[in-house]
Amino acid sequence: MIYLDHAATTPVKPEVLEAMLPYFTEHYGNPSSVYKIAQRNKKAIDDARAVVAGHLGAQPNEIFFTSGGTEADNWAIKGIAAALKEKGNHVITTNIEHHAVLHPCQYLEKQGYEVTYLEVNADGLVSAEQVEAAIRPETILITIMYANNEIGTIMPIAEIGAVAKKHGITFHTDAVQAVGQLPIDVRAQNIDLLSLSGHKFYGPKGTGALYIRRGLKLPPLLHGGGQERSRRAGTENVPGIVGLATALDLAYQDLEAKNAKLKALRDYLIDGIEARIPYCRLNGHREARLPNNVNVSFEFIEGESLLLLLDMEGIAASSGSACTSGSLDPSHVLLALGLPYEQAHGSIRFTLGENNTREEMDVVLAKLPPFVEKLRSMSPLYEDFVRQNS
Amino acid sequence: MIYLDHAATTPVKPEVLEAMLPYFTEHYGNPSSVYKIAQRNKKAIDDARAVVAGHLGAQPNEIFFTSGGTEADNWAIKGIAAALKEKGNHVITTNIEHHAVLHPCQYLEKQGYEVTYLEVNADGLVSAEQVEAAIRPETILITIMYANNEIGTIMPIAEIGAVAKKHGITFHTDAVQAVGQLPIDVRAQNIDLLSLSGHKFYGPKGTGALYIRRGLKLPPLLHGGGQERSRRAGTENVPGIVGLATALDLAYQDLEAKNAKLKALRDYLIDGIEARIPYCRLNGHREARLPNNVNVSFEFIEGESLLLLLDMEGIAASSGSACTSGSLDPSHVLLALGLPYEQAHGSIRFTLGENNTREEMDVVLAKLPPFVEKLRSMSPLYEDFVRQNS
Amino acid sequence: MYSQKVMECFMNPQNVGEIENADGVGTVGNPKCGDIMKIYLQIEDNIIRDAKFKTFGCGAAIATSAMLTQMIKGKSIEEAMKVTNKAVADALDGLPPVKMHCSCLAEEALKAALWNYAERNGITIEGLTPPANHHEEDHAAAAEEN
Amino acid sequence: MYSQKVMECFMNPQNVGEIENADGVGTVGNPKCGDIMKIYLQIEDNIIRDAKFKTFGCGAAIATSAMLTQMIKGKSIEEAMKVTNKAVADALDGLPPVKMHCSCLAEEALKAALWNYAERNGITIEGLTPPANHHEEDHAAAAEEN
Ligand SMILES: Cc1ncc(COP(=O)(O)O)c(C=O)c1O
Ligand SMILES: Cc1ncc(COP(=O)(O)O)c(C=O)c1O
Repeated sequence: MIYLDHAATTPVKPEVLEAMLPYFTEHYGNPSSVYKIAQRNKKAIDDARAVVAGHLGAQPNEIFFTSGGTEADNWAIKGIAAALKEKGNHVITTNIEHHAVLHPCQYLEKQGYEVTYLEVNADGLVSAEQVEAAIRPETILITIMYANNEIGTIMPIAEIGAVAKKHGITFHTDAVQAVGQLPIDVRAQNIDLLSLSGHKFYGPKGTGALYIRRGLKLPPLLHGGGQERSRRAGTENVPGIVGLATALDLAYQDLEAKNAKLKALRDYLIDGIEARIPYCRLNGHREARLPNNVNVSFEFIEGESLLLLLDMEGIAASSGSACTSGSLDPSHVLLALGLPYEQAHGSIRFTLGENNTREEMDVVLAKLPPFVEKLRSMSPLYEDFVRQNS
Repeated sequence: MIYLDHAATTPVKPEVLEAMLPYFTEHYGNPSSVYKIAQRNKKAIDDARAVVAGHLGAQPNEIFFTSGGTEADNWAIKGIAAALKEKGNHVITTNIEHHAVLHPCQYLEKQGYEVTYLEVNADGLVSAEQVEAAIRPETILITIMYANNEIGTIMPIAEIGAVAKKHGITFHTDAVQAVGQLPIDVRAQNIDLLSLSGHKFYGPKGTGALYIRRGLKLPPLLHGGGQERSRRAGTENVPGIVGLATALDLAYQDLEAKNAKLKALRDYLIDGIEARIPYCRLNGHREARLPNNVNVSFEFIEGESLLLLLDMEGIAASSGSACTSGSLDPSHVLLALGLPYEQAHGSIRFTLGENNTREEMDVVLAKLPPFVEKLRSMSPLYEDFVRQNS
Repeated sequence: MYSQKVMECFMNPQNVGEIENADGVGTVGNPKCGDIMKIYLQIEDNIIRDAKFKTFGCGAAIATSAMLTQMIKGKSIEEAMKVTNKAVADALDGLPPVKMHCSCLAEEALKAALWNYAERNGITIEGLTPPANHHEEDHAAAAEEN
Repeated sequence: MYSQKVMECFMNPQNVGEIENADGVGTVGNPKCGDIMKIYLQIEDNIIRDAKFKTFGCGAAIATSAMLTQMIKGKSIEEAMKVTNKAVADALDGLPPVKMHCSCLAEEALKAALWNYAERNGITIEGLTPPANHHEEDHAAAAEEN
């Protein structure tokens, strides 16, 4: 199989699983307990917290483990809204956030908050100036993703952080796609809250963390026991936490070399597609882009059918459109770039991983053109296009 | 080691880990994806859902996976409160709930809801009559735990369910300590919402589920992607979900035989303690009690110090008081039974598991009396007691 | 997620193409929903002698187009009118719930083509109503993304 | 969670017991917080000749009682007054933050015993104030339960 959907999820690395295993069956004590076997687990969590903090430029006591990126996003957004509701009711975000940010924002709107969804440009970028221009006296939160999950565009986070700081507004970033792939420094970038998710960097599913800048008031989303210093209740997922930290550590090892390799593969794939297939376009910014992301619209065809053909050949990719997974709506991200509906429906995302090879890219580049050709030959849109241009 | 803290958490059974393993490294696809490798994971989740439903007398589409018991409790309680806030603002619960229920209730109070905390009797029980008497026109939720985590008392859930049904009020039960140990039938017991947590029955930490009766409106707690039929967002923890279901299946195998064995051990331990150590009392109801729970107050001594002595001998138990884990407040459950502070501080919980043996109980029964004696000889309370009675 | 039958029909679809000088052509769907189906009919003596399609859409859309055109070939107009979306889905060994709309679309495309045929020939076909674009409806299903 | 030193002092505490006809006795703490400490002093010529304790409380409470009594034996009252809760905690190689109050309690118990001695003998000890029961304060720490 040629797996090219690393933005959806990644396998757990063998070393990560290795690190987790003892905590299932052997070191299973509840970290809150007083006896020795449990204290070892408490220490494992503390160590993991220090590792995560280290890679973000944060302090260990600023890291809180969650059940994933979605919980971290919900917690940050709903929490700040609740904490600062006396101060204001306005939130600034973008129109290409992940649903784990958009849906909490829409939820806030129902509660009477106002949300500005900044419009990205054709490359999927918002600028710090746009953010600044949207600020009102009642703005309490800026939440802007670090890197987009569909098109890989990397936002100018440090600049936005500086604007947020200048105006004294809390700044959250959904860094689920960035953490493990891009160097992050929450201090230098003036980030107050940052969400991450373990399974995006070869860690286990159902794990995540929220960085909360020291001193920031954020009420709990999950109320209950006193875990995570009473800010996130629930018996700690010890193996999961250990796995997340181990995976993050590995992810940031030799980051530059890995990213150089990924970028080369990525560009090879992009260039190869553009050279071989007419009527396609790369979505997202060409440079300000995750090292592993390729997102292409193939005109006149629909993404899922192309995915199926690729799947039959053992190539796993993802549709830029969310259609494949139960919804019929085209991707809000691609529409936000200004793509017409049919192109938004005709997009494919390839997201590469550490183990992908140039040979695999060659396979993809060999298979893609006939598949696209085949689907175009079935397409009424292509029929119309050919008729109009002949 | 003699592990007697199964109510805090349990090890993952080897068979359970075995079932989980392929989903970390091999079948790692995101269940929402369209390609084949991911569809296998979708099926694994569907199968797990059917297993969980089967053991609760529910339908598969009534089961929603969460990150644990705490999330399930928060979701049920805050969700119903939000959904029915036009209908009323009154919630009925008890004064011995787990903090994962109490703290959400206190949170609701801050939002303007009213909460009745029914007082349990000296055995830790509330009656269906008490519940019925507390119902008001504006009551929207009854949330009463199935079995208590400290004293093991089992509530009359079916009777309470009948009352709830009669009055058309939504009934949630925190069954975290009951699931896997007691037979449950949500239909027969008229349960509308039920929380469970995987790591209490030899499943993995960080997994849980909420049963939501079909047709019940419950808004999401975690907003985002469309997982769990758009009711609980976040990439599914596939290995965790598989592990939870496998563990639950094993837990309900030979339940009667296992419980008969546990009860015999439990009673052996209770009787042995009572025979050997003066001035102690069993907390919780003698019969309406989890098969694995022993909770004893040893007068004149404090629980943590006894736990430490036991720990030095390799016996892991838990203090009835939450003091051991960071708080200085005595257990709210024991105080609710009417225990004076010093007795609430002097309680130990032993919770047995499938693998505990009579020989282990003999070790505990041999160690306990001299330890209690030693601590009493240091205790100013015992000094006073002896002086007054001599 | 798809039955083997669907995958077969999708991988090797029958009846892809256009019919020159077709007797009836119908196009339904819209780009917003990601499905556009166009059906060409050749009709002689009230019998559908040939049927072809072009489809922009997902695997299910392509498979249902192929299956539908296959099912109506050789049938009389009246018989073809009885080929329901459910019959198409059944012939494909079922469709995932979220894809059932594709079978509706196929049925609609057929009706649109028949309507076009009826209009051209000034006849009325029992039970046939003018094509509506049902796909303006809102698709409420929520999106999952990764 | 505890240092080895704490565990040693807890497992084999020195100076457990009562002193008959003690020259000063002080009891502090309250059952609500789960700690009660009682310190007995035998004082001769301004020197603490013997010190014993009884403690109802957690491991840290017992260890700090034992350590404190050990530290003040043989000291003059003035020297003993300088034994702070921090000194006791340090002598135990530190205490977990949530257990620091135990060391405060030990210091208070000592002061209460000295106050009792001073009262009985009609003397004043420089810097000594009447014992207050600080443990009426609210412990805001949140509970973790399993
Ligand atoms: C940008 C972004 N945010 C949030 C999430 C949600 O993370 P999780 O599914 O781990 O909850 C994802 C991935 O699904 C994502 O790509
Ligand atoms: C009765 C009860 N409810 C809820 C919980 C919370 O479950 P979890 O820690 O898995 O979130 C627990 C255990 O910690 C419990 O015993």
